[in-house]
Amino acid sequence: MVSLKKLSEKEELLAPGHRLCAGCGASIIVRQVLLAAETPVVIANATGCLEVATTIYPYTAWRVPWVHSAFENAAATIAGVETMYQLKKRKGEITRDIKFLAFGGDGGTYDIGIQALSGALERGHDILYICYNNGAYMNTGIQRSSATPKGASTTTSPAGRVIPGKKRFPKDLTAIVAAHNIPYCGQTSPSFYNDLTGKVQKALSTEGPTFLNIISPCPRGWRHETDESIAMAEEAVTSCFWPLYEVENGAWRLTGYSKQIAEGKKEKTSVIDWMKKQGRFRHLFTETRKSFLESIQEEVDREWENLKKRCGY
Amino acid sequence: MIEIRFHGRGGQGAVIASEILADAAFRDGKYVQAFPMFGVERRGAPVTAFTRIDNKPIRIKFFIYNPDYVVVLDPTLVGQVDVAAGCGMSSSYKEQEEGKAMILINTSMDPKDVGLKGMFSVATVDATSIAVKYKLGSRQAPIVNTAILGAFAKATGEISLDLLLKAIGEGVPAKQEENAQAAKEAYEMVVL
Amino acid sequence: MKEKGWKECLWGGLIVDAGNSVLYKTGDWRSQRPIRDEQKCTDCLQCWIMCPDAAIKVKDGKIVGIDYDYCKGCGICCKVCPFDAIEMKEEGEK
Amino acid sequence: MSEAKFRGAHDLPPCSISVTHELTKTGNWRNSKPVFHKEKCIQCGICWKVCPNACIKLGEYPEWDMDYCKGCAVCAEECPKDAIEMEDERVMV
Amino acid sequence: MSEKKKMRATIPEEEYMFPGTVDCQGCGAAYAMRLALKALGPKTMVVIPACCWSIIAGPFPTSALKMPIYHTAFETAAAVASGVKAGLSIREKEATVLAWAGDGGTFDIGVQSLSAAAERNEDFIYVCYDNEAYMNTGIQRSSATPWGAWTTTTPRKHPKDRPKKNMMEIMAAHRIPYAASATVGHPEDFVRKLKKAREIRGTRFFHVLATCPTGWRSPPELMLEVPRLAVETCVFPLYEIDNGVYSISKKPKEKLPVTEYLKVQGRFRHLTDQQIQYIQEHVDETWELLLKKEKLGRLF
Amino acid sequence: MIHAFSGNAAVAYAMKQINPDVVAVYPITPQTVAMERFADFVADGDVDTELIMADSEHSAMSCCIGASLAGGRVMTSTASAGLALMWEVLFVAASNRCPIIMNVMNRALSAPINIHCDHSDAMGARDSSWIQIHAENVQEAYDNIIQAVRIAEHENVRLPVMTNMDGFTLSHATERMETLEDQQVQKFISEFKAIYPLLDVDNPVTYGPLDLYDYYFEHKRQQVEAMELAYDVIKKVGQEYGKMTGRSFDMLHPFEMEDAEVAVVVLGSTSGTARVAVRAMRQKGIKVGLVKLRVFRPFPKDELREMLKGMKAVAVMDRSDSFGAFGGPVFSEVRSALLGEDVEVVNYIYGLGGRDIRQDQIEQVITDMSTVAKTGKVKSFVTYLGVR
Amino acid sequence: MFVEVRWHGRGGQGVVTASELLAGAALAEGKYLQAFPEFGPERMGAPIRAFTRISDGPIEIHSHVYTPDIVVVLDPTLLENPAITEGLSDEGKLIANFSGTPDEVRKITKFMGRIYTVDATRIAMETIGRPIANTCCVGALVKVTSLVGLEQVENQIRQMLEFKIGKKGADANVEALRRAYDEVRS
Amino acid sequence: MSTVKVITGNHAASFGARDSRAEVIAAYPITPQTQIVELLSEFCADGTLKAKFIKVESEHSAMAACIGASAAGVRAYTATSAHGLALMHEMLHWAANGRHPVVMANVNRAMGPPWSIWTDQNDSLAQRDTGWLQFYCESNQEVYDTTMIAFKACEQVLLPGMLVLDAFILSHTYEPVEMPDQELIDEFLPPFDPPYKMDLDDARAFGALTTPEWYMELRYLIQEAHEKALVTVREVEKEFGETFGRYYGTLELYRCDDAEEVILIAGSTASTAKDAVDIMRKGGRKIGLARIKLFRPFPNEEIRDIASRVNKMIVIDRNVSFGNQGIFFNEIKASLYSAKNRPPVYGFVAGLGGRDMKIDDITGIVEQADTCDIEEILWWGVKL
Repeated sequence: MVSLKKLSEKEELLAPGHRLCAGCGASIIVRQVLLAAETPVVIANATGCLEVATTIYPYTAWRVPWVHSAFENAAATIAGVETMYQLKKRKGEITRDIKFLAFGGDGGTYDIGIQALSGALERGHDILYICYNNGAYMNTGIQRSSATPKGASTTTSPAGRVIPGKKRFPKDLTAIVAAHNIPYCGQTSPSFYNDLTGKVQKALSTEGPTFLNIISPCPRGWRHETDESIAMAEEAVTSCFWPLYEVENGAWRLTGYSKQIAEGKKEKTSVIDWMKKQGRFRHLFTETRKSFLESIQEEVDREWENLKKRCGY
Repeated sequence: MIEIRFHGRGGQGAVIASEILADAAFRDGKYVQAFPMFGVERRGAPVTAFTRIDNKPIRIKFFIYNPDYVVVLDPTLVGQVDVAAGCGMSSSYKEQEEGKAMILINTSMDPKDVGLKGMFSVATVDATSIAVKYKLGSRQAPIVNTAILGAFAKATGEISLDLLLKAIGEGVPAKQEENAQAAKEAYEMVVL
Repeated sequence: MKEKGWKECLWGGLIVDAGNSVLYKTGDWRSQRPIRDEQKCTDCLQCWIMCPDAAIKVKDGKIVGIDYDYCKGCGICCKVCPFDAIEMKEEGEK
Repeated sequence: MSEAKFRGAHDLPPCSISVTHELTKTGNWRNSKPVFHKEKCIQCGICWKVCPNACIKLGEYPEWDMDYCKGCAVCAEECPKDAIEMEDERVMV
Repeated sequence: MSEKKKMRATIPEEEYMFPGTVDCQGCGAAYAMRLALKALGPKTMVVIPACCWSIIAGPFPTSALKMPIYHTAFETAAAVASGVKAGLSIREKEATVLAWAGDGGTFDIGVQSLSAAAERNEDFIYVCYDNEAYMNTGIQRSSATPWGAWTTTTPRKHPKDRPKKNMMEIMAAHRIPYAASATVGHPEDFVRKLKKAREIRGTRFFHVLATCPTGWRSPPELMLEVPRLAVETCVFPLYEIDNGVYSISKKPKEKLPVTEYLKVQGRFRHLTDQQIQYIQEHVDETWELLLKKEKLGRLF
Repeated sequence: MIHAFSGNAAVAYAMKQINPDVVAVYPITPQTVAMERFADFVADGDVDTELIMADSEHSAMSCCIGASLAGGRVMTSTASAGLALMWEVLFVAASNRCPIIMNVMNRALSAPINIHCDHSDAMGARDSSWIQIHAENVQEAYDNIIQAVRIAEHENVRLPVMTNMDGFTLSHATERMETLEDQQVQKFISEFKAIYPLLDVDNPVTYGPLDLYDYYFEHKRQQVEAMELAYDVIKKVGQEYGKMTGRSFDMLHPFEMEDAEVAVVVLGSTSGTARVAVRAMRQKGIKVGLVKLRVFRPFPKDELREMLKGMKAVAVMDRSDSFGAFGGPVFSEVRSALLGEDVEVVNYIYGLGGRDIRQDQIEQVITDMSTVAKTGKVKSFVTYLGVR
Repeated sequence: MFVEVRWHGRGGQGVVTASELLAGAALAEGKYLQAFPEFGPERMGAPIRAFTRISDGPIEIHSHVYTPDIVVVLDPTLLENPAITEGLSDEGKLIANFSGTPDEVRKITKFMGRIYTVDATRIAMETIGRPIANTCCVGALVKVTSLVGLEQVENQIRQMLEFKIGKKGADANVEALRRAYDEVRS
Repeated sequence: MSTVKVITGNHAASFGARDSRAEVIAAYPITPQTQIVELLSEFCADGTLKAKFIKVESEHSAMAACIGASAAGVRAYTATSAHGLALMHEMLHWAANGRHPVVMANVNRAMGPPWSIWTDQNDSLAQRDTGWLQFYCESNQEVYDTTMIAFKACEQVLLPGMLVLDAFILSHTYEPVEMPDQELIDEFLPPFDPPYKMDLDDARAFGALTTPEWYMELRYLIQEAHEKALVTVREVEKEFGETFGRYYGTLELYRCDDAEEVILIAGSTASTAKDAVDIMRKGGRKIGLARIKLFRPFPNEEIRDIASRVNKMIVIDRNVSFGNQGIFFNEIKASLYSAKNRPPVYGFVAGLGGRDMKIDDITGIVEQADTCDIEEILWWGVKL
C-alpha cells in the first residue's frame, strides 16, 4: 500500500496545461504511473491523444525525457533507448538506475504497434509498456480498434438498422502478452490507484519486459459525462468486464477488487448496468437487441469463469 | 460574397453551425463553402469555423480574415480571443459595404454593454437559456448553435428562417424539433 | 510566447524546456468551476490523485486550493470526493 | 525453363504472372541416386508418402522421376525394409 | 491385365505440387506443402509471403503448384489472404484460402497482420512452416529460433539467449476457433488436422515444425526423423486447441531426453551439459503446463 | 592493411573499427552477410556494440532512432523492401536529426521479387532528408562509411547518412582494398558528442511534438538549411580523409573532362566499368569524359552545371526509373540543374533488377552521344539499355 | 597482366571458395583482384558460375566476365553444357575435373583451345574423403597458368579453412591441392 | 436525376467510391482521412454499398488487403494520408508493379516530425517513383468525379491511382457536389474484370521471383503503361465530360490564351490562385494559370506547349525535396529542358505544414518573381 500523502510529496511529472479533454482517463493514468515510479524514467509515446495533446510545439507537459517517433513503434523506440542505457551501464558511464516506459493507446498497442511490442518482449528489453486502453481510436475521432468492446458503436463500426455496433469481442491483449512468457504483466484501472501504483512498482522492479493494460475512460468516445470517468473505470472492474489481475512468471493471480469478488467478499455487478451509462451502447437498449445484450453478459461471465480457472479458483 | 466567422468552444457546435448556415444558403440557390479551423484542441477549447456564401462559384480556399459577420457562441471568449479581428474590413478580393458588418454574441447582455467597438455593429441573443430551455446538450454544456443561427437570420437578413429551419431539420443529428423551436425563439429574441 | 523564426528554433521541434505547458492556461476551457468546502474536506487526497490536470494543489499532505489556471472543470473531483466537500458551480456564478 | 517462348517485353504478361508449369529440372542437382531392390519391397507406400518433392510415382512399385529427384535420400532412410539404397553418382564419372 | 497390387497410400493420392521445386535436398517446407495441398484439395488458393517458398515455387515464369499463388511482401500474408477472401466472397466464389508463411514472416515481421486478421476472425487457414530461423536469407536468428541454437547472427560463442516465442499460445490467446501444431515427421496427423480445419470457418492456425537440413545442420535424409524426435522428447508437442479446448495429439510412451533431439543437429553441437540441462528443464516445465491445460477443459 | 574483402566484409570491418554503440538490424538479402560478420565481432567481444536483432526493418530503424536520441552512435544496414518498410521512419530519423549511419546494399524493389541490384530503393527515399553517398567499389564502400560518421555527426549537419553500394555487384564481390588502422579510424571519427540525449534525466527533453501551422514551416526550412550546410561538410571531410589515405573524395568525380565534348554521368559500381569504356573510346578518338556522381543528396547541382557546361551531349545513366515521369530520377535532377545550358541531355535506364551492364553497352552509349554531338539530333531521350 | 577466370560448378561444391582462394593468393602477391559469384536463388546442387579477375593494376570494371581467358569446370557433368565455352577464344584455356583425357573433353565440348584435365573427384575422395573438387581445381589452375605461386595458395587454404574445418581438414585440402598440381594432364 | 449535396471533400471521396461500386475496402484511420472511412463503413453497414470493409490494423495491411482483393479480381479502394501513406510505401510499389488497379484517396498532409496534421504535398510527391497515377484535385466536386475517372483509367492500363486532396482545405470543407444518376455512372464505369486474376480454373502464380533475365522487361512494361495512361486518362476525361458535362484535363489552363506569364500550381491552392489571377488581370497583368491535375504520368508535352507561349513561369510548390528543391519545380525544369524558346522559370516553396495560402500570398509571389534574376528556389512566408 502506498499512502497518498507520501505520493503527494513527489513532483508532478506531467505538468498541467496539457490539452487533453476535460475528464480524460489517460492523464489520470499517466499521473498515477509517474507518481509510482521511484527512479527517473524515460518515456516513449506512441502517436495518440496523449502524445498530441501533451506536446504541442512549443509546449510540452512532460518533465521527464520523452520521445515520440511514430504510431507503430513506441516499443521499438524505447527498446533502442534502453539498449543504449544498458551499454552505458556496462561501460560504467551511467551508474544510476533509470527505468524505461512506453505509453501507447489501444490503437497503437493492440493494432498497429503489436508487432514492435511483440518483438521487444521477445528480445527481453528491460522496459515497462503501458497501454492506456480507451477502446477505440479516439485521437482520430472514435474509430473501431481491436480493443473496442462488443456492441459499442464507433464511427467505423456504427450501429445501424441491421448491425448492432461492433460484432467481435475485443482482442485479449493481456493474455496475448502473457503468452509471450514475460516475467510480469497485468491489467488494472485508475479508479483503484492502489492496485495501479502497486503494479507499476512491481513491474518497474522486475527485470525484463513487463506490460500493463490499463482501462482508460474517454468521456468523448464512451459518451458519458466528464465527471463520471472514474466511476466508469471502477464499474468496469466490479462488473468483471475488466478484471484486475497479474501474471507473474507464468502464475496467474487475481488482485484487489477482482480477487475479493472471486472470494465472495464483494458483489459482482452487471455489465449491462455499466453499458447503460455510456452513450456508445445506447442503441442496444431496445426490445429487439435484448438477446444480443444478454449474449454480452454471458460472454463476460464465461471469460470471468475461465480467468478464475486460470487463477486457481 | 459574404463571409462569416464562428467562434465557439469544442462541443458547442460551432462547426455544425457553419455547415447548417451553408446548407441553408445553398437551398437558397447560392454557392457555399464551410470549414473549420481544425486544431487538436479538445472539448472546451476555443474553436473557429467559417462559412462563405456567394452568387457565383467560390474558388478561394483559405481562412477568413476579414469577415462580414462574426458569430460568437460563448460570451466568455470575448475577453480571450480577438473575435472582432478584421471584421468589416475590405480585402483584396472583396469590397466591404459600409455598415453591413456585424458581430452576433450569445449573451444575456445588451449589445452596447458588450464593449466591442469597430467598423461593425453588435447584436446579442441569450442563446444559452434558449438551449437549456429546449434541453439541447447537457446543462453542463448546452449546445447553442441552432439557436444562434436563428438569431443570425433575423439580425443579418442574409438567410430566410424557413430555409434555415429546413437545414436544421436535416443537419442536426437529434432533437430536430427542439432545435427548430430554439432557432425560432432566438429569431424573435435577438437584440440589435 | 513570442513566435520564433526558423533560425531560432531547435531542430525537429525539440523542446528542452520541460513542462513549459504550464504557460498554456487551460482554465479558460472551463464552464463549471469546482468549489471546495474547507470545512468538509478531510484531506483524503482522493480528488488529487484522480485529477487529470494536476489542478488540486497539495502542500505537506494538505490540500491548499484548486488551480483554476488549469482546471478544465471536468467534475471528477466533485464526484470522487467521499465527503461531498467539492461542489461544481456554473462559471460566473458566485 | 521456357524462356525461349518469350522474345522480348511485349511477349510477357503485364507483370510477373507465371504462364506455365514447366519447371526447373532439378535432377542434375543430385550427387547420389536411389537404387531400388524390388525383392525387399512390401509395397507399403512410405517412400511415396515421404518424398518431399513428389518424385515417386504411386504404382505397383515405386518409380522415381530422375529428371527431378535431387537425391535427398529421405526415401531410403524411411524405407522400413531397406529396399532403397543410395549410390554415389559422382565417383562414377 | 489384372489389377496389380498397388502401394499403400495413407495420405490422399492426388498430387497438387509438381516435382521440380527448387528447394534444398530433404526440405521439410517443400514436403509440408505437398501434404497440405493433398489435405485441402483442389479448391485452394495460396498466398505466400517472402520466405523460402517464394523461391521454392519456382522463379518467373514457372509455378510449382496446381493452384493459384499470390506471392506477396514479407509481412503481409494474413492481410493479403484477408483481401483475397473478401474479394472471393463479394463475388460469391468458394475457395479455401491458405496463407503459407515461414517463421520469420509469422513470428516476427508478420505477427501484426496475423494478429489483426485473427482478431477479425478472417476466414482462412494460416500455416506457419517453422524452420526456426531466417533460412531464405541464410540462417539468421528469428524469434522462433530455440534457446541455445546456433545461427549466423547468434554465433557459437554467443548462441541465442532468448527462448522461442510460443506462437501457439499467442494465437490461442486470440481466441481463434482452431489452432494446431504439427510436424513433417507425422504426415498422417498433419493431413488429418488440416482436413478437420478445412471444415471450420474463421481463422485457423497451424504451427508446423519443418526440417531444414541446411540450417539445422542435420543430414537431409533425416527430414522426418528429426521432428519425430522433437515430439518424442516433448520439445515440440503435437496438440490442438479446438474452441478453447486443449487436446494433445501424441503423448510419447516414454519421454526421451532432449539430447536425443539435439545431438542429431549441428546447430546444437556447442551446447554444454549445463545448457542441455537448462533446455531439459524448460521442456519439462512447458510439457507439464500443457498436460495441465488439457485437464482444465475449456479455457476460453 | 591490405585485404581481399567482399563489400559485406568491408562494411562489417568498417563497423567494427567505428565500434558504434548500438546496431539494430533485420536480415535481408544481400545485406545479411555483413550483419553475420558483425554479429561475430560482437560475440567475440571485438566491439562494445549492443546488437539488436529486431522484428522488422521498421522496428530496426525505430530502435536506431531511440538509441540515437538516447545519445548513442548508431548504425544499421538494409536493402530493398527493408528500406521500403522503414520508409516512414526514415523521415522521422531525419527530421529528429538523428545522425544514424545506414548502409544500403541497393537492390531492386518488388513486385516481382528480385534480389539483384538496382537503385530504386535508395532513389525512392531521396526526399526523406537523408544524405546519400554512392560507392564505386568495395574500397569506397568502406571509406564512405567512415566518412559518413563525421558528416552525420557534424554540428551543422546532424542528419542521417545513407551509404549506398550495389547489391551483389559489390556486396558479394571480393576485391583488393586497403583499411586504416583501428586507432586511425577512431581518431578520425573522434568521440561522439550527444546533444540533448534522452538519458540525461536531469535535463528532460521532449522529442517529436506536434507542430501546428505556426511552426512547421520554420522547422522544415531549418532542415533544408542543414542539408545545404552538409554540402561543405561532405567536401571537407572528404578532403581530410583523402589526405590521410591518398585517395580522393568529392561530390563529383570527373574523369577526362578537361577537353571532353560529350560526357557520361553515372553513379555506383557502373562508374568503374564506364571509366574503362571511356578510355577505350578515347583511344578511338572520341573526346568523351565521365562524371561520377558520388553524392546524390545534397544534390551538387551547381558544381554539376559547371562541369557539364559546354558539353555537346551528356548521357545520364539511371539504374532506377520513376514510372510515368520523363526519365529516371538522376536524369530529371541533372536536367533540372542544367536548365538554361545548351547541352543535349539524354537518359539511359539500365541494369534494373541486376541486369548486367557491360563495357560494350556503355561504349555504345558513348558512340550514340558522339552522333548526337555531331548531328545535334536525338533519336530518343529515354532509352532502356539492353531491354528486349 | 589482366586475366579473367570463369568457374563452373554446382551449388555446394565450393565454387565460390575456389574463386576466393585464388583471389586471396593473388592479394598476398600484391596483385589486384576481384572475385564474385553469379548470384541466384539456386539451392544446393544447381549449376552456378563464379568469376575472378586478377591484374597488376586496379580493376575498375564491374560487369560479369564475358570473354574469359580461363574456364574451370568443377563438375564433369557440366561439360556437355555449351555455356562453359561461351566467350572463350581459342587462345583461352579450359581446365576440367574429368577422369579421362583432354581429347575426350574436346570431343564433348568441341573446344579448340588448350584443354587440361584433372581427376579431381578421385583425388578429393582419396585425400579429403568427400567429393569436393574445388581445391584440386585450384591446384590444376596454378600449375597450368602460374597466375600465383602454389605456396601462396597453400597459405590461403590454411588461413581460410583451419578456422572453418580444423587443421586436419586444411592439411587434407593442401594435399589435394598438391596432388592435383602434380597430376594435371594436358 | 442527379442530386446536389453540400458535403466535405472527404465525403465526396466516400460518395465517389460508393458510386463507383467499390467491392472491397480496406482502410485504417488517420487524421484527416477518417471521415472517408467512417462514411464508407456507414454505407456498408446500412447496405447502400455492397462491399466488404476490412478493418485492418495498419495502413501497410490496408494496402496489402487491397492488393489481395484486386488479385482476386474485384474493385478495391482505400484512403490514407501522410504517415499512413509512408507506412504503405513498400506495398505501393507492390500494387503498381503487380499491376493492381487499386484506387486510393490520399489526403495531403505534412510529414513528421515535428508532427503536423495540416496540408502539404510532400507525402504524395515523395511517392512519385512508385508507379501510381497521381491526380491532384482542386474542389470537392473534382474529388468525387475523379474517383470514377481514376477507376476507369486505371483499370484500362492496369495501374493503381492515387487521388490527392488537401487536408482540411478540401477534406473538411463543405461545398456543393453534384452526383449523377447511378445508372449513368454504371454505364460509364462497368464492373471490373481484369485479364488475369486468382482463378481456380486458370491457376497462375502472381509475383514470382524474377531473375535479371526478365525483371527489366517487366519494368519497361510499366513505363510503357504509364505512357499509355496519359492518353487513356485524357480519353476517359473526355468521355466523362461528354456524359456528365464536367471537364478537367490533365493540365488545366486558366486564362492562358493571351497570357505572358503563367503560374504553375497543383491542388486546392490553384483554386485560390484563379481568383488571384483575376485580380491581377484587373490590375493589368497578362497572367494565366496552369494547374497540374495529373502529375503521374507527367504531362510533359502540355507543359512544354504552355512554356512556348509565355515569357515567364512561376512554380509554386507546397513541398520540398531536402537537399534539392521543390519537386514540381524540379520536374518542370527537367521537362522544359529540351524545349526550344523556353521562358525563365522561378520556383517558390510556400505553405508547408498548412501555412495558409491567401490571395495576397499568390500576388506577393508573382510580384517577388518580378525582381528575381536567377532560376533558384525561393521561400515564401517563412518566419525569419
